[in-house]
Amino acid sequence: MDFGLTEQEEILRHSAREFLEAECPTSLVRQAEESGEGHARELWRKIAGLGWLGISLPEQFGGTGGSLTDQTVLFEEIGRALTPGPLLTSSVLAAQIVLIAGNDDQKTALIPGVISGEVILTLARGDRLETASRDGGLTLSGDSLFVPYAGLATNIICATRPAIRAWPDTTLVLVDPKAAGVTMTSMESIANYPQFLVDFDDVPLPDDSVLGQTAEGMQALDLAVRRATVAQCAETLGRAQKVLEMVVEYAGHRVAFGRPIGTFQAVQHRCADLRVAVDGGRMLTYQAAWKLDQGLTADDEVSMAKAQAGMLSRLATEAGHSIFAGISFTVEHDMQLYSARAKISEANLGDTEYHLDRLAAQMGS
Amino acid sequence: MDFGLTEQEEILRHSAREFLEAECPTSLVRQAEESGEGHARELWRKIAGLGWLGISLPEQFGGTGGSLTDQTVLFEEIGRALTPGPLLTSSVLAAQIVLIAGNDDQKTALIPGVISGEVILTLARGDRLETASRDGGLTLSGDSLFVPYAGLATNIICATRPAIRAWPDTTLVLVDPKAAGVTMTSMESIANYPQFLVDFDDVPLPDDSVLGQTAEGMQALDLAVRRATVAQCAETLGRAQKVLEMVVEYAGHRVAFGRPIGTFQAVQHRCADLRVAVDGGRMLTYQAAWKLDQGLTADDEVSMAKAQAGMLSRLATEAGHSIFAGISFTVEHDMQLYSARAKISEANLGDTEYHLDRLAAQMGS
Amino acid sequence: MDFNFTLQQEKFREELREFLTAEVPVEKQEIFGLLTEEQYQFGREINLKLAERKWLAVGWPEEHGGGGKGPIEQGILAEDMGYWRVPKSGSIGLGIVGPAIMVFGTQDQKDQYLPAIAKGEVEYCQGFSEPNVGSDLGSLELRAERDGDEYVLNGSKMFTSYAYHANYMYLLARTDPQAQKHRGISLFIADLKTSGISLTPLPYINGEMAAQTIFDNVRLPLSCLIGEENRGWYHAMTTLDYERSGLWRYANVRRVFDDFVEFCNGSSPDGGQPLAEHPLVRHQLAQRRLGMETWKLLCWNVAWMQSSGAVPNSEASVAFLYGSEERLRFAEMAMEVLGPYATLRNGSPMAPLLGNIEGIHREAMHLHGAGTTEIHRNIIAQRGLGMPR
Amino acid sequence: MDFNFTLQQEKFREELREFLTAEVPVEKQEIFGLLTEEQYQFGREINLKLAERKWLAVGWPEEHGGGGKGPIEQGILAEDMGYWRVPKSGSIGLGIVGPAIMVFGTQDQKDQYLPAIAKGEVEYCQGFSEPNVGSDLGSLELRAERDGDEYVLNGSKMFTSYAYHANYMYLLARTDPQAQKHRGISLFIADLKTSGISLTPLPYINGEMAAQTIFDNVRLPLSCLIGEENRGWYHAMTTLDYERSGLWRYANVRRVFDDFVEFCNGSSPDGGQPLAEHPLVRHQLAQRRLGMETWKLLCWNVAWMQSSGAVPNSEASVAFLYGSEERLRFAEMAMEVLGPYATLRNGSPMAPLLGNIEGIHREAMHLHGAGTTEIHRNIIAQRGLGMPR
Repeated sequence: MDFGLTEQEEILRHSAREFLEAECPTSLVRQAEESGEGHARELWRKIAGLGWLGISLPEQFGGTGGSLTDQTVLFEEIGRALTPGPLLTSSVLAAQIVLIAGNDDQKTALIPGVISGEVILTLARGDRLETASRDGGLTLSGDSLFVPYAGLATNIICATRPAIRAWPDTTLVLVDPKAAGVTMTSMESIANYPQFLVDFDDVPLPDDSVLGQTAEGMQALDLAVRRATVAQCAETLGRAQKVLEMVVEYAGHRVAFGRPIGTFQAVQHRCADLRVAVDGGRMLTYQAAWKLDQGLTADDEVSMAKAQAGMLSRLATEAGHSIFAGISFTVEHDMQLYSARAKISEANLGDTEYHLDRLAAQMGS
Repeated sequence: MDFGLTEQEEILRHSAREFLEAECPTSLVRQAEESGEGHARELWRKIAGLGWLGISLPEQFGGTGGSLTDQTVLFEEIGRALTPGPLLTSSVLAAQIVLIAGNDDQKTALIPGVISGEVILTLARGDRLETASRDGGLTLSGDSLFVPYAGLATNIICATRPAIRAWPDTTLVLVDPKAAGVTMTSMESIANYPQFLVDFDDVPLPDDSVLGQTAEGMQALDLAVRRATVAQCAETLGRAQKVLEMVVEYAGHRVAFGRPIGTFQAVQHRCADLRVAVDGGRMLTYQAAWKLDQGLTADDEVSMAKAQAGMLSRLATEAGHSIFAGISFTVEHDMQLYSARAKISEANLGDTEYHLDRLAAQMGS
Repeated sequence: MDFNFTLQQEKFREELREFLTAEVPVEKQEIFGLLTEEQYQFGREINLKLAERKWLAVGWPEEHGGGGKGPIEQGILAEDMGYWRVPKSGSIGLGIVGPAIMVFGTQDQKDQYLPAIAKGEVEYCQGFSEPNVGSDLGSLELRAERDGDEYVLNGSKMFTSYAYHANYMYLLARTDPQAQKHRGISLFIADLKTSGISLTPLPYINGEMAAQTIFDNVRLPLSCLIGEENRGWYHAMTTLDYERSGLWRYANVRRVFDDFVEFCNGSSPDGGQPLAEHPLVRHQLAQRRLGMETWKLLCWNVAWMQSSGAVPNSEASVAFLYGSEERLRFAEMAMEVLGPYATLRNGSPMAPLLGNIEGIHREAMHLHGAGTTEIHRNIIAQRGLGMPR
Repeated sequence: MDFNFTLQQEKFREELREFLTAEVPVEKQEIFGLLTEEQYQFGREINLKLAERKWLAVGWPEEHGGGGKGPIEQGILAEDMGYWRVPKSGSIGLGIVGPAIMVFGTQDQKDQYLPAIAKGEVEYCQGFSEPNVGSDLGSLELRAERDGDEYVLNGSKMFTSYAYHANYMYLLARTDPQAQKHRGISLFIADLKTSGISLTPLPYINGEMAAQTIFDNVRLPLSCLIGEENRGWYHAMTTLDYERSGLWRYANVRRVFDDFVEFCNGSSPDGGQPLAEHPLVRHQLAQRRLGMETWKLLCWNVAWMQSSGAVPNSEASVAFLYGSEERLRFAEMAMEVLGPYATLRNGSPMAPLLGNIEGIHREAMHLHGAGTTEIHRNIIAQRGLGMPR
């Protein structure tokens, strides 16, 4: 039993924090947000240069081959700094699908690019994406909602079902976003990054488009989603920890009624409650990462971490807006950056309700 | 729109409080509890003498003919003082059934006795109570759980269903608890008053036992339950208000870290939250009483009042035990008297979940 | 006890509803988190029309241009306007400034300011908070120094909502820096066109454009002082309790809640049973229904106290605190029920309820109106329950 | 990171479970809210048997009669004993007094007190609280005056759990009334048979018989002083952090939770689907499953810190606070799910889960162990987050 980080992990944490504090100030975060792309190209290049996009991808493709604990440490920092860009989407969620389901050619064609940052992958899901056979090839039809960073993506992985059979016969296919028949509509939301409604109108797919076997994509999808979920929990944790530090710092010098508001018990207790939730979140998130690293399914652990992350997000948001009060209601204050991301993370990759339901399903006799 | 009490209502409140403070100290409450009867005979006689058992029963039977607002004012005080005895069970819940469903003979035979305190009625429910016709008469079989004060009752009203038809064909019958075939087993619980498992083994019922028409008892039962629920909300409110006063008073003089604990914001805020809940509970409870008095069904209002009373109970219990801390964990301290009653009230006459569900049923399109 | 309106009040409400139905088409209604300039101007027009009928200041005495009714009627107006989502304007003049002038103003001030408010012709903003002063208003720093026939104001006010639309600011300034903190403060009305006043934009996350207001040697005539010099803090606190029923805010949220219930009854995202039939959703809807009812009653309790001549104090804090928290509970619940769809903004494909859920969630981050939730709890504990300071 | 035990630790756990299965039949297990004398005595017998195997003080050094392992093994013992509902005894000596003596005691004191604890032969009670002193221990009033070779104690201690079974009391007394409040306190061990000590029964609502302990000119030899005179408060606070993983308490509740889940899976009160299939129950069970997991990890975090040589401080408060609140959440949830049945006590017809739900609800009113929840939040804020006092 050891809940501490190794020296290497501590170095990773430290250097990531140092890098992001220097290179990813909230002014850059705001720029990325206001550009509509949710992306900072210069930062992206630097991040790729540091090897972060390959943190848990195999060394044979240029990755670092790190553990999920490494990935968790890194994504805590990424969350903390509100780092813009499709790190999670491309280098964890989508890259893992390719890695698990793809054949050697596909991996060789895509993973090194993901790691270098030149390839940006995204994932389109939803039960209206259908593949059908025609003229010896496959075509794709239907639409998918909330596809992250589709506008930047070099490839879209579509989780599709066959037109004539029922879910969960998932076939994973690679689609060129520039192909004829692919159209994108921006979905404006609380999110800081672009999401799209992507429509596929009878898009013919090249022969090597299928990742893995037809109708056998579910397992790869599940496993990749699980890893991405842990990364998202880490982001949430990093953000909540930062909000806690921000409010503690503010409460230490903001004066009301003749003393720092941090001396008021109501403020202290809000901070204490947030601290308890952060500590719990940290244990649950690292436990899930560790279990996956052991090759265990960790279904329950991932669901517990994600459900708790949702509650943690709310607590951080409420504590932040309560303690910063008026100033946090202004756009110029950073708190709103944290609360917007908290809300979108809560909703994505299965919300609290969804994960509690999965957990409950395991508790039956 | 007028949320104030009339002068008469204020007088009722004031005199009830004065009477109970003098005649119903917690030492008496404990005696009643320890006796196992949950009853204080001397107090009961005095209460009957004050007319409280007929507060909202018609004048023609010796009642006061007061409004449900009057009844609510009174039961707030009854709750506040933890008054022992079957006031709610006999003089509200069961008496209303007789009043609504019974014929003139039955009313004349029972209601004056209820008001004078000589007759004690209780109600047995549950879907295992069945009536069957035999030899031209009815017999009763089955058992009922949680029958309050059955050991003291002079008559038990049983809500039964016919042996061969399905619920909700309720037939209300009067049963003599001393009749052959009636056996009682005490159910020991957190409650401060006795409850029984009452078993009816083929009990023959006299001809005049049926209250109202066979298989038409549901409406009377519903209406009586609704009125009793409002009375129980009032009790809860009275208890919560008293707990609030107790903790505010204690926090004003108990010293820690050199000052009264009532100066600590955490203590103040717990008290403030309880105050908010008490205020909300008061509005909801009086609204329900007032609506029933207007002859409206008030289904939603009663359910809202009861569901909120459940939450109010928990808040009062937690605030009390948190602020009194150690001392409230001892049997000799009065707080535990309040928390036991809070819990039993929460569970009885439909718990929070049940009433939220009723409320939801009204919200469908 | 009486939970009904009088027949006259019911009639007023009916007429008001007819008016709103006719004058405020659905497409003009305000959307949470998206107050456009056009909507704001439309709201002012509605106010003018209400004023023509003597309904805008329906609770004010007729001598000041009001409708001569009372707080219950004013509450009915607030509730129905909020529920009908009439874009909000004018509430500071009507709810705070007017009552203050009625109590503390001179006859000249009454004549000058009150009828214009009652007619819906002017907009006020409030100048209480400052960059370093939030809940602890007694510490405010903006100076007003007497100089002959004028006061000279220097300093700045923060969080000025409506600054870009207002004609006047109702403000507190320090007139005696030597006095104990609450005792050296005075209340003023400043014409925002006065030279030396400038605005720095301060956009809010709910889409509103507020401002920081800078005072640089702003000279106000003595007639701008409301009430006694150095008694301003006490004047302001007294009158803050006037329009604090919060019925407008309640009804505005209630409308979205009712729309949300309807949405849940009619919508089944997975093609199966409607959302409202899912047991967890059902349960949450019932909880919030109960919460909304409680909020409504606590607001009306404040209005009733006013109508019976009492001055609500901790009761207003009870209603306000409950409302802030209930609004957040509802916003969180709706977000939870709708999942990612709830995060979609007005204008996005698939955005449910015109984006009102996303908007109300941003609005719900406003946990600090009229003091933080902590301050309201302090007030309830100390003033309401008499707990020691 | 490593969330596994070592192989040796796993082996210890297995052996322990075999032992418990063999030695503690279900009918001897403790029921919440109902600790009988017979059960208590049974618990002591089990302790003696554990001690024979060197398992009772498994984490103590062998020189003091311990098993020579560490805090993880001690945590395994606590968790399994709690989960198996072995009637509790001896925890104060083992968890608090022993570690204090190891750090601050003389060699004589170590020899005198430690092996007896490790052998399960003695029971301790704790004398910190007083009638007027709860969270603010620094204000305690019980006097210990030096008189030649003795200290003379006068005053009283409150909330003495195990008083009627204990051999010794581990207590704080004021030795210098002139010193600043925390600086005039010393730590003692008092033999409860000493003349002048008397007990007043103080029944708790969980069925336990505690006491108020009166000291009337109680004379203790100087050798009863632990550590330095007037440093007792600091000694006590340091060692309080030792056995604060709270694994026993966690596991004891967890067992009832697991039993409750099983009950919900197998029971359908309305004759239809099992309770656990009701969507609301399902949802609540999952929430508490998550809560229990979090609680467990926070407890093990404390044990791990100890095993790595760190001194948990605010982390122990995090675990303790979380546990107190999670226990209450579970008790409320179970009450809600079972309705009136949950209120039934052990022995009543129809009482579910042997009355454990009703019992745990009473136990959950104990919101003030090792300081109120407020105190733990203060500690987390001030010591854990460095917020200003």
